[in-house]
Amino acid sequence: MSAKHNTEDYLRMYRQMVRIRAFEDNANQLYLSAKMPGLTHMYSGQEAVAVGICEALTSEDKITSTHRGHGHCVAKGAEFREMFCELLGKEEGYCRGKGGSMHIADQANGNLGANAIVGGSMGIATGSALSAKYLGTSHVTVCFFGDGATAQGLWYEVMNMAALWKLPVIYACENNGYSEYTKTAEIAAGSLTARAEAFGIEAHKVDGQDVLAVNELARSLTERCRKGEGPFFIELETYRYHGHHVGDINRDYYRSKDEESEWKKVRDPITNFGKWLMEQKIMTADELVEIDKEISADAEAAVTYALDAKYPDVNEVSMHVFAETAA
Amino acid sequence: MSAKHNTEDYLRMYRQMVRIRAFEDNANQLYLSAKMPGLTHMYSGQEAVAVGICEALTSEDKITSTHRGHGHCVAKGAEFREMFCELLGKEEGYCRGKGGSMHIADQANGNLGANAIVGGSMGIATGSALSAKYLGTSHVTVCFFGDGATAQGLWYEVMNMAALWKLPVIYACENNGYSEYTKTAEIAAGSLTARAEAFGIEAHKVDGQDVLAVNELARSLTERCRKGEGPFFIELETYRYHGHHVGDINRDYYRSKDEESEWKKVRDPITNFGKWLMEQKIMTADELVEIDKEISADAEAAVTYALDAKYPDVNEVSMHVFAETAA
Amino acid sequence: MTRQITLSKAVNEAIAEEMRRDPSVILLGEDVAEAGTPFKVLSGLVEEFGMDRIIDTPISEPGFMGIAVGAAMTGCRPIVDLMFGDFLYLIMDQLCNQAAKTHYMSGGKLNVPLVLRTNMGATRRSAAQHSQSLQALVAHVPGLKVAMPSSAYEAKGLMKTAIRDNNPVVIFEDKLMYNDKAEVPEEEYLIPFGKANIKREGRDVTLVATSSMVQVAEKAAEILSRENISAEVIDPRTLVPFDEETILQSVKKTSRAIVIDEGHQSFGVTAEIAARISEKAFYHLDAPVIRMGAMDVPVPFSPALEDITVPTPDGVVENARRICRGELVHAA
Amino acid sequence: MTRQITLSKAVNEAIAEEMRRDPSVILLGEDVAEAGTPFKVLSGLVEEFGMDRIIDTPISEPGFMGIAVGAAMTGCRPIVDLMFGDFLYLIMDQLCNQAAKTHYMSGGKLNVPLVLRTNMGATRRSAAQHSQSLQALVAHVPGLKVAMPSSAYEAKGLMKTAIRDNNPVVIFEDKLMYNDKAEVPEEEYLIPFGKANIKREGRDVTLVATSSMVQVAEKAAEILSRENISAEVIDPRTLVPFDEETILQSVKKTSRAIVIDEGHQSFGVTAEIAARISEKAFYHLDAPVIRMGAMDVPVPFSPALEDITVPTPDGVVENARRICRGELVHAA
Ligand SMILES: Cc1ncc(C[n+]2csc(CCOP(=O)(O)OP(=O)(O)O)c2C)c(N)n1
Ligand SMILES: Cc1ncc(C[n+]2csc(CCOP(=O)(O)OP(=O)(O)O)c2C)c(N)n1
Ligand SMILES: [Mg+2]
Ligand SMILES: [Mg+2]
Repeated sequence: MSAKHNTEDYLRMYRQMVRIRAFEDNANQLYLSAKMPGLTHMYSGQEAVAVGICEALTSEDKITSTHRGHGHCVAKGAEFREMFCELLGKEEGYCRGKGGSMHIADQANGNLGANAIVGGSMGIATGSALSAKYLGTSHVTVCFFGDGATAQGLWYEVMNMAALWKLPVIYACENNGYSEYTKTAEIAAGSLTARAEAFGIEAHKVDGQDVLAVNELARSLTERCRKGEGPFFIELETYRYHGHHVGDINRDYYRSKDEESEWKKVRDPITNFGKWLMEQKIMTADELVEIDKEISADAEAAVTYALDAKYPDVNEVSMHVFAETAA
Repeated sequence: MSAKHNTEDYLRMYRQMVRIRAFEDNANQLYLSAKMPGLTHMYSGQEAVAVGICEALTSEDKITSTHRGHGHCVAKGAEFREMFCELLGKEEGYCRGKGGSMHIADQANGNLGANAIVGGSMGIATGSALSAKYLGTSHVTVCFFGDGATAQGLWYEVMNMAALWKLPVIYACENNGYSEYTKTAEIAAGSLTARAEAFGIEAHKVDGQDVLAVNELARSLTERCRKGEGPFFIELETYRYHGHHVGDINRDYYRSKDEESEWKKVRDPITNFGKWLMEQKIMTADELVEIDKEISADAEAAVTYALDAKYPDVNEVSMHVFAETAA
Repeated sequence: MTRQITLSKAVNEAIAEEMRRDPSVILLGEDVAEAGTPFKVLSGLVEEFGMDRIIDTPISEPGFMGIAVGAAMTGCRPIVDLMFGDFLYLIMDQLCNQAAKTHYMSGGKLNVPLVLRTNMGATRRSAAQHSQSLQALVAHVPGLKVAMPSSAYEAKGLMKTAIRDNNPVVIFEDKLMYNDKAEVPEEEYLIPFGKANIKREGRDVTLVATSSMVQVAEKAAEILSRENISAEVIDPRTLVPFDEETILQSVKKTSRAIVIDEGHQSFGVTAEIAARISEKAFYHLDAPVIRMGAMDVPVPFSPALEDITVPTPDGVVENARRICRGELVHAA
Repeated sequence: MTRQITLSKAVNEAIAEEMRRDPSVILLGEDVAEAGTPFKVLSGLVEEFGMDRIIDTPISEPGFMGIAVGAAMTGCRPIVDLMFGDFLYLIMDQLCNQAAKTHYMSGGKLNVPLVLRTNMGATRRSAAQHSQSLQALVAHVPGLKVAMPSSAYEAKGLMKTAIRDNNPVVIFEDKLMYNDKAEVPEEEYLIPFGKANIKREGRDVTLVATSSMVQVAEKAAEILSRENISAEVIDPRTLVPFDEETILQSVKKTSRAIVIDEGHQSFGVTAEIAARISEKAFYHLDAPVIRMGAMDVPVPFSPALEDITVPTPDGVVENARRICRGELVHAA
């Protein structure tokens, strides 16, 4: 086991997963209490994916994210305050309120942004990898996307180029079994790993609920990317607990309550990792509860802060259409 | 061997290949003598692909074609006159001169049209197959495209749907080793057949210079399509004799003269099939020469006719923007 | 007999009626079947018409658009459901290089009778990639017809006409209007393409408005009427074909015009309409034609910003006052 | 020192100079390296800059456009070579939903400094999918700058400015002008965006023309001068940003304007420019602004048809005569 796998790392992973869950619970509440403008897509249930992967990355490494992007954002190092401010359209948000949930980005931590076009960031991630190779920086880029996004032709185009040019990019498909209101099996023929392999890309399948398994694989592939052995593909089996978006409440017609509670009961990434930490005597139950509480309080404080924060000035509406160019 | 494989069929295949070659030789001459508007892409060398496949089809069956589309058009049953008229922009052309070489279509014979967007007809072919399935007609659709077109994401999108919906479509990739001025190996990672197989599509590789091999495979897959066993993928190894287009004369920088003459000498689909016909005592050398002469004369007569034919009236310029709709 | 139904229901009825009438009509899109689309516009259709006709697709917009083109060329009459108008950018090649040009390029031999139904409209807090109003882009491409229903009544009548049209037709529904009700007859009716609708008669100024901007114009006209400014509100209903005649006649009467559309202003729909009026009613105009499009900025997420990007009744009222009072909106 | 070079050479020089100056500039496209593009515009670049910087791509326009966006966000300054302007339809999502909006959506934190060089122009017998002039589409999308060089001189100066710009810039070269020569200084120069160029001064009518239509306008002006009609020819050089001021000043002087662009007329570039002139120079106009775009038809292959779809010097002359003589072009 590498140096990263020590108590500190375990704890950070646990905390990051709990932080994502706490963030999402609050975001959901904001929606339910009609304080959130628009809709948002909850990441709850998939925490081990974002955390397992992002804990294998440095802040120089890049990720691209999706419409279901809060988890990636938190995992890559973002703060609650700026995130909630963004979700509420406030000036102190990561994007000054201009992006919102579906476009949240945090370039300081290497998050090139969520994307409201399914599959829309596959080219961006691959281009970031091209930069790494051309500029000689050693950053690795992880492209997160869902099972539904594998139906976008763009993916095959960029996989081909990534393979031809040996780019340091990892395509990470979070297969949560659904693309909106449709089961993956109904919209994906054949095999996802075979699709990547057909381009000569090494493909892996991993339990996306097991943060240690995800992290171990991600660390190994990230290192290999840095040595010029990329690109890689990972299919992560996971599950989203909420509806497709916060407003998708009555979903029996496409997914059974039994299925949902089964995943939550048996395969929750936080509960299971918590159990493991206790089994390994790394943490006690009380310590874990303490962490949860502390993070809960943080999240609530951030929500309160964000609710009170100010909106951008109306003049901002026509700012940032174009970047300045030094003459 | 099926009923189609009798002397009559052999002869028709031979004639159709010779007709394509004669058409192209004349088209090239028209360009070289500055009588052809614009550019055009020669099919010479690939005749066994178009003929082997189209001879397995009925006129109810559909094809979609490419920028290198004269061969498919002839093979699917088109006449020289209307084709040359189209290439010269004349009113009697298949498209009244509005389409030209890159858009030639012949819907009466099931040719849904050439396409100047590489890969642009992949959706159209798949849609034609959806019609067959939905409307209950038994037509099979063959989608012709080049190796370069496999880089277009559209292909993966439509393969996925064709596989999910079991559509009667055959994706026929003419791998002539080049995509414009670039070798296929430089623009295609992994394996083309594996790409189709990853979607659960049965894939075949065949010598595209052997008209009988192509025809046998095409007949079997066409029949299986009609039974609902489609879609299929075929990679046909072949070669284009001319440059990428008629104006691509000095091409040593991307392809050697030796390579070209090797293919022409050893793997010419017409010469080889002619030899076979003689070996099998189906035809004598003299009979074959007779056929060539007759077809040559036909082609020249059609060229003469087309050169003299009239251009569309200028009023036609704004006709056919919209189809009429009965009130 | 009339009754009030939502725009959503109107679209649903139009499609259901045409599918009953013509078995060659099929519909493809993401989550159109059981889910009936995220906006629930198509609820119930799969139950009546089955999965062979209401076809759930993977998230492959270029792919299923291309499939629709091919199906249209070979005997089907597909309706393509594009979940958000912003995804038009993904299917432009299949729509504009293929569907729009096939009839022409084939010298009139191949037809592409298909309907692309999609939406437009901001102020839904959906941010820059789910809020665009891209009608100008498709209206610029020869071979496409473009309809912009302004109420449930138009939505039904235009949809039915679109499905029977032998050409590719793009219909933009304003996603904020799905729950808006309007009177819609029980009896069948169709609304012809290329016939503008004079929503409200007036003498002093012509308000040409598309889609939900018709409501904005009507509200403005109501306010203006209290100030004794009589505004005529015209809904072109279709951008292609475009009923220039009705609009020119109105402007010749009122001598003033404001054009309102929710697409970005520059190089947008308001430019075309204003240019035509300015050119063809030139000697009748008492004041410059005023254009009111959305601001030329990506649609911002923040409610504080988003709402000011689109034309409002107050904005229209202010502009109308200025030109009716002879104040120059743009100092010369 | 000046000398005559072709537009093709001018583009090549601009790119080579900027690549020498700034190692973060890279170029991607199909057959751009050894082949130097089908138009041979980039010949020699790969020999100087190597395959790491002049990158041959597969035929994956959306893919390499997306890659360019990501590379631009992370330290490179990519130039994307799109072989034909007609392929814009394939990359609209990456260009318009991603590149154009990223800076805004990120609240100004992420930049996308890239250049998309592509072409436009009909009458090359290339038919409907290789002849379009799609500048109006991209000009409509906030966040994109759009340049339309009208000669080798502009092609070089605008390209250099584009490469240094921190935003996505789309440059349309007229593919029929690649071999046209113009005076281009040996010394380095840049042409700023948003500054129109008065190509020829005149009193009686303003001809606003883009790209190769500038030549058409100049030819018309020459013919008109023999009839004592003095035409001013203005080349906006960039559509976004747009130098309204120079054009309005000219029209205020001449009182008449004709706008000429090779894109389809309806919902096109001529609409925007004509609408602005009509609105903002309203009280100065003696006649309606005349628009001359390409016909609203897919570009036909047949030479007999293709040539009549685009504006010609004779057409401009005729329209100029009419408005200068006070004849109404459109009877009111
Ligand atoms: C190009 C595009 N098509 C459709 C949509 C609408 N949409 C948003 S999320 C989604 C499903 C995505 O499924 P998946 O990729 O599996 O991600 P998940 O939601 O499961 O995380 C769809 C269809 C979109 N945003 N962009
Ligand atoms: C979308 C698109 N990109 C690029 C081109 C330019 N182009 C025309 S043919 C061609 C090469 C096609 O190669 P392949 O598919 O192997 O067909 P081949 O020419 O070998 O028959 C290219 C790049 C095009 N017409 N359309
Ligand atoms: Mg999913
Ligand atoms: Mg090839």
